[in-house]
Amino acid sequence: MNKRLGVYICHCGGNISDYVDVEKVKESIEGEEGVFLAKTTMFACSDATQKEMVEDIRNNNLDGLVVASCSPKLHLLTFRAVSERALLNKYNYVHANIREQGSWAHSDDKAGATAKAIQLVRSAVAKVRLARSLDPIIIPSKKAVAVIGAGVAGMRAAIELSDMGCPVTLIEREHFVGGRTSQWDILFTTNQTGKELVTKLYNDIAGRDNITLITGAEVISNTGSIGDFVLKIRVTPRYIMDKCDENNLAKAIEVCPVVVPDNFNFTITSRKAIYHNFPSEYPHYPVIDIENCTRCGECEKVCKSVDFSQQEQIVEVNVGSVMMATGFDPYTPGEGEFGYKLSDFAVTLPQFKRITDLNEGRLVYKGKEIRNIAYIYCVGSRQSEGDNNYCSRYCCTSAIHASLEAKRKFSNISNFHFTRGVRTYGKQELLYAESLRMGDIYFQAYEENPPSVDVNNGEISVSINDIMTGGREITVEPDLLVLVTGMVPRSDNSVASIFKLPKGRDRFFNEIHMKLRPVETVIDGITICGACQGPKNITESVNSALSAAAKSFSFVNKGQLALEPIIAEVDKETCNWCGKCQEACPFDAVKMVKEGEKEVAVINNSVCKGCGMCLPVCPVNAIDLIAFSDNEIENMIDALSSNI
Amino acid sequence: MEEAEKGKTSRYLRDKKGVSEEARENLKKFTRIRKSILDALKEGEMTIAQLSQKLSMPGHEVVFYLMTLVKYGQVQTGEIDDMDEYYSYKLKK
Amino acid sequence: MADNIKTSSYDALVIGAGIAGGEAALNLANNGYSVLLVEKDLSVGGKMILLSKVFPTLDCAACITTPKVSEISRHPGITIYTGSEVRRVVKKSENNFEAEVVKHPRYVIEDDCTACQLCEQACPVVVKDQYQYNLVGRKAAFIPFSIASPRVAAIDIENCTLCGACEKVCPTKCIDFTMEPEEFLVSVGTVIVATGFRLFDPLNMPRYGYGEYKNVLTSMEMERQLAPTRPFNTILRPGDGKMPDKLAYVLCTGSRDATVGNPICSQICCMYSIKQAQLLMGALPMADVTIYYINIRSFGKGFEEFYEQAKGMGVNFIKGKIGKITEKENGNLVLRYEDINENRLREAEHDMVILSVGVLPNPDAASIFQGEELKLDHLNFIGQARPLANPSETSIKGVFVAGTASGPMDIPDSILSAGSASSEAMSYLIRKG
Amino acid sequence: MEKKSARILVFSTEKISDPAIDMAGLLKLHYPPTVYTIAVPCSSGIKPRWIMHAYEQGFDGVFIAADGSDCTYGESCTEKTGRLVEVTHQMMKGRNIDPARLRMAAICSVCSESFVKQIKSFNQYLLQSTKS
Amino acid sequence: MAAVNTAFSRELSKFGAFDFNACYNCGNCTAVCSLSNETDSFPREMIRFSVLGLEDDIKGSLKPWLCYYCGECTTHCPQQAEPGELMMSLRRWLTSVYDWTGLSGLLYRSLTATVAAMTAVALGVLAYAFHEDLHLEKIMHTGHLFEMVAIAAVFSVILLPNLVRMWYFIILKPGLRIPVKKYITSLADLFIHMFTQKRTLGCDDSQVRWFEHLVLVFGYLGLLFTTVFLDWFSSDSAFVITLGYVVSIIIFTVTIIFVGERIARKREMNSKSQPSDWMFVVWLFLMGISAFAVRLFSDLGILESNTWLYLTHLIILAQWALVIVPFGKWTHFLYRSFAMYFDKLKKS
Repeated sequence: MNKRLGVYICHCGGNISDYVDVEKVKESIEGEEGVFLAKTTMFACSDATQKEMVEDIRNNNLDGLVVASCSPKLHLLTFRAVSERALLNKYNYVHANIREQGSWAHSDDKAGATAKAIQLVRSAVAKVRLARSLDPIIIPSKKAVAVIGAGVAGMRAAIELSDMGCPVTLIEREHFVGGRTSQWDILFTTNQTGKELVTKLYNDIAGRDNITLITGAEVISNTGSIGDFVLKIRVTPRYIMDKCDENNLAKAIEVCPVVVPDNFNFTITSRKAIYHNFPSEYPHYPVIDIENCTRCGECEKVCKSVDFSQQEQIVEVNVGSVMMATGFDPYTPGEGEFGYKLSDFAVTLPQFKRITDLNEGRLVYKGKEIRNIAYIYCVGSRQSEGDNNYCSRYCCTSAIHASLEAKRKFSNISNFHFTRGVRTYGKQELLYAESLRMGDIYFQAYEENPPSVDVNNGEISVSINDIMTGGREITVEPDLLVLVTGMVPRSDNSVASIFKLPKGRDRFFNEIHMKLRPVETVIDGITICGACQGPKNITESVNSALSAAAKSFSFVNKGQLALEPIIAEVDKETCNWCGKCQEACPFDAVKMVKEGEKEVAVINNSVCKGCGMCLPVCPVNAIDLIAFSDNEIENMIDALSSNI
Repeated sequence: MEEAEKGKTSRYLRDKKGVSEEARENLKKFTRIRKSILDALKEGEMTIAQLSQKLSMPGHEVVFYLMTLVKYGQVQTGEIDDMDEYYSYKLKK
Repeated sequence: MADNIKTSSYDALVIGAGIAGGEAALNLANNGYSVLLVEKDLSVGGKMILLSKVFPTLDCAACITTPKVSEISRHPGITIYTGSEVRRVVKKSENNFEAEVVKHPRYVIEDDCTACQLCEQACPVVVKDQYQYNLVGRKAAFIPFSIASPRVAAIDIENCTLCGACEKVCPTKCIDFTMEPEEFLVSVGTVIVATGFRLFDPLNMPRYGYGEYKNVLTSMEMERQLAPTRPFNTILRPGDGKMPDKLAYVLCTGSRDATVGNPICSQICCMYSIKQAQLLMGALPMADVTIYYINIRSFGKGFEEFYEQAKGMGVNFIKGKIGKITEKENGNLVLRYEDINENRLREAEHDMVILSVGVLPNPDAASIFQGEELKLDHLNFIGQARPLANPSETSIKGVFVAGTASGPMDIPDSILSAGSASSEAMSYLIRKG
Repeated sequence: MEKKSARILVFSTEKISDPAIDMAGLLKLHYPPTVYTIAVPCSSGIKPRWIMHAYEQGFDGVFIAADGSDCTYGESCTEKTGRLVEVTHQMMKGRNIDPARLRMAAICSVCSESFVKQIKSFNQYLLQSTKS
Repeated sequence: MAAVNTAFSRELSKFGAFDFNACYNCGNCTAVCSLSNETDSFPREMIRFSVLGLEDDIKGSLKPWLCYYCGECTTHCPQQAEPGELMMSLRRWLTSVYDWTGLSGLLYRSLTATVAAMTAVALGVLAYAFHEDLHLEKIMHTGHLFEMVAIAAVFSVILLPNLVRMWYFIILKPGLRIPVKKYITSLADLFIHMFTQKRTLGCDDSQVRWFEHLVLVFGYLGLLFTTVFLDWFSSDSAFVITLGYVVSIIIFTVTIIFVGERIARKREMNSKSQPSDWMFVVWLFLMGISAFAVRLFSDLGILESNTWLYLTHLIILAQWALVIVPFGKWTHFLYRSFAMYFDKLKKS
């Protein structure tokens, strides 16, 4: 029980004292049990007052501090720091909000505001009397980071962490690195190709000892938490030996009889069961798609490197922090959505990019030479009916860039853009201007009246009531229809559910706070970056990847971590394990432990977030939340209901 | 140069670099306008439009100076008119 | 003077203490590096600390900025010089930069000032308050704004009449007119440029009448009118003190406009205008707000939903750029535009017009780098050497760019870019070049 | 003496609804000063006994400003808060307390107006019911 | 339902239009145009039609003729899409559309064709002159006769049918029914606009341009009248002689100002002149000054020994009457006035 308390009541330069009689508050608090000194101050947060508090605490050996001022969101940390500077444990500080929930809320009733302020301060005093000194929970932190996803964000983050001297495990589900970026030809802003960019990053990664790249790898479980994540990873073999003769492998590909759609080209082409995505793909040698392989053995005959004896492996990785860089899926239109699947010549934007990449000289698709191309924007984004209300951010620029590249690469191309309002934000506007000057034609409609697509005898026609032409219906009959599809969260959600990562309304991973903590998740130690957090272009993905790298690094670089000690506590005497708290815990922080004969619940300190969800479910009231114990809350209620 | 006494250093700088004519003029102008506004308000509450007419001063200048006087506590905001358009202003007691 | 130059060294120099510079400094300091953060203004927090609320969450800007700002100012690893300028930076070798920093006198001893504001009360001089975007006055002895950090008075020496009134009332005798500029020679391992952006000055577009028509405001002026520390304590027309009830936003003022030399989109104006419109609907329940736009660019996380929300609240959106504005005798403004949806020229009367001004590069930064040139891009933003894989690298190895110094971006993007810059700066320091 | 306003104890949450209540103050949206707030980490961690304690101490009503779907601790929050309210309602019935004296509403971090509206109507209800 | 015709913008570029594809449809041009109003909003709509190649809509529109090219739209176009120049080019294109002979289009599109036509006319005049053994009196007599015949022929064979075609595109094809009485009562507008171009007064730039233009129109019509009907060159009346001097002086001074401005590119409208614009003003100048000189030489009694002077004048005159008036920029004078007339009819 704290007996020597200091209470400071802030005028907030009139913000409080104009409506609350702060002197009266001070007087009525002076007599409270344990209050050693009570003062009013013009600005509690000013350096001068802070210094005064430090001196008061030291000189008078105060064991508790209350500041009644603005919202704790603004200055809780400030005064906790004051306590610490005065060598008073910071959990012996309690904040009373008499501005936002006092003077301002009740500026129409000065007497009422003053009475409320008195009670709020009393309740803070009641709480601080019971406050305990707490020490942060210190846990060791393994100086290593796992980066999940080896797309451009993941690769870039891995390099950065490696530069900082932090060992990295880079885990990629596919057998090749580079993610979406490797699928793109010329990129906007630098005129580099996606392949070139990925090649550079791959070479950089390959040359480093402290990055372990695992491809064909999937995280299947995690038993650990910040500082000490233990990931189990299932690694699918390539069925091809490390040292292999490229010529023989090329032959092996040739002889393979299995033909399946090529996902690298978004199924516009097909590949064999033994394949690589493009000739200089990384890692260099191909892989056998075992699910589609018929084991006919033809490849083994021509290539000694094929090795069907390779086995699936389970690898365990122990890291202090995990970075999620799992990227996005392109939206897949529904059948008949803007003519998709109704015509062979209705393709998605990613497919179109592959088509232009795969053609030289003339743009030919499925035997037809393509001259007129129509693009329908916002397919799968900004849906008025449908799940994707959000704007996918990158697609306007991407579509315009792709259409310009097509125009540059092939002769006689006419582009017709059916938009919902072009969103080439920032410097990307210059690309839009260039496209207009090159003669591309843009139309616009609103969400209520989107363009319509007719497919008649294989001929596509796209009509729109163009608002820029006074709402007139305009029709274009393109050779190829490109649906500018947006970004959606990865359909495979397994990794997210392993880590219990929360998602936002848009179903992408959610950060804690867009501005204050933009790459952290509510699961301590797990950071997110790139398009798994929401649509982003490459530059934006890399920016977030590097931010996340710095954040993840800060979790592990000191070898240990301090965690907030406000967590749940189980009274082992009362507890007679029923499991309800375990069920209620969203973080898997409760374990059953045998104490002699008795089974009791035990809280894992480094996992518990202190939400308190386990409290109300306990049938015997054996759990309390530190700093929110029954005693504290009930004393506060008593103080609030006291008479003035 | 001799050390200036703490609490009386303004004189030191005045001797050293002087005061610009512009700053002086600005002070005079403000003092004059402040006086005229405060005098006008002594007669009773007034809206900005009324003050502007009475002092033959453009509306935006009245807004600027009056609001400054509100900020520094010499004038306070009164009631808003029936049309919810213009506040009246009065001296702070 | 040469004798007075103080020398010191830090791991990193961060130029500009706006939200990007602050974030970068914090990241570095939290990882154990010593940082010198130099800000030319009297307070840290940049433009963000002066905003009302921020899109799309409608958090109060001060409430997000102040915890960050106080973390920065208390961090033992960060040294802040406000009211200071980096005059010159020279790269001597990898991980070795030399910077010349000048701290302009504040004429107030920072450590002794208690922010009691007695000097402000005593000062007889009133000039335009730049922190309120000139909407009201401030004294020549003043605290920049109530949540400024450091919250310490300063003397505006240009406008001070040296009457000495402030000195007389100062209880701690912290006002000192004998202060002189201090020069520092600093050696650092890496430099982060976070010099931010300038706002477009609508005086360059006379057809909108800004300056001449007093009820035509810039968005930043409106931002101040909406902020918790607002100048009028309500929303008033600066022309005559009337409460407005028919407001218009003119988007793309100085953006996407080759005739004013800024062909790019400023990326933030659509969203801040939508935000302000929402706040205005809250503050003036009877008011009509119309936003005149070319394209609405609500592209970020949660932005499109925010735009839909504004439509749902009754904000009018009209597609058409405002061609010219004329003033009526009662101070109302007539806006001439083509309503693209109707394919027709229209004129609309509003009683207050807000010009949603765009983002321009801040040209100061590049010139301080001597020896090796800090290259600008063709729009005069700090050039990004490798914008895809290394977005914060500049033309000088070891110098990184954070936030809007490299181009328009919103707050979340600025913060991510600051994270990226600090990350690259750290690995540069660890790699030793 | 007739009461001007009812005594209401509000349980808010530190990250979501308490900021909304703060903002109500910032916007000078007034509500009775006999409304007191205790902030807890998450609305699903409120113990029914605390609520019962408040009634014993003379509070007319208890209002839970719940996180709703915005809860940072997971999607189950809404459901769990609902369940504890249910449990408390049972306890209240057992002690002959009008269950309507406990209210819950999801208050998002910017739902200041909705908070004030809720509180005012709750206050009205409580004043009416205690009069009769 | 309309189909897009991308070829049209290439076609239009031959008439001088450029960069109009850069338009992002903000409507700024319409908003800054002081002649644009709620019923007639331009130029953006015309830009849009041009980009999409909606030829029929342009043919049926009078908006290109409602623009007097003050250049405000171009000055303020955020995309630098040259709306003013597009409107000018549309007028040229429309001229070629109205012209049944197709020569207008040919001359606008091809500088070579223009030079060839002008040369052919010059050679024709010279051939005739040599045929007459350079007999001045005979040539002058024929010259005067030519003037009268040419005016009548050009008007009845070329301009009148073209006006009918214009009427067809504007009134008949869109199916407008206008009572005959209206045609008569609206005639006043036709003449007012023809002689005064009073609409230009609504433009934003200085009114000097309108005044210069007005003076020029009266000067030109005066010269036409004096030479053709009063037979200035052969007249003995002091009044007629003085009148002729005055109007020809007016023509060449005003045109000198115009040429000067075009060279200095003072106005937005002057900065992108096409050959047809130059030709119109230069030939007008030459007409004025050569007519002045012919009469002066005649008064000084030295014309006899300077046959070449009259020949030069006659060549200029013939080129003017046979090329520029029926197929060149001169037609704007006519179409613009009729556009105002038709506009009045349409709105009745």
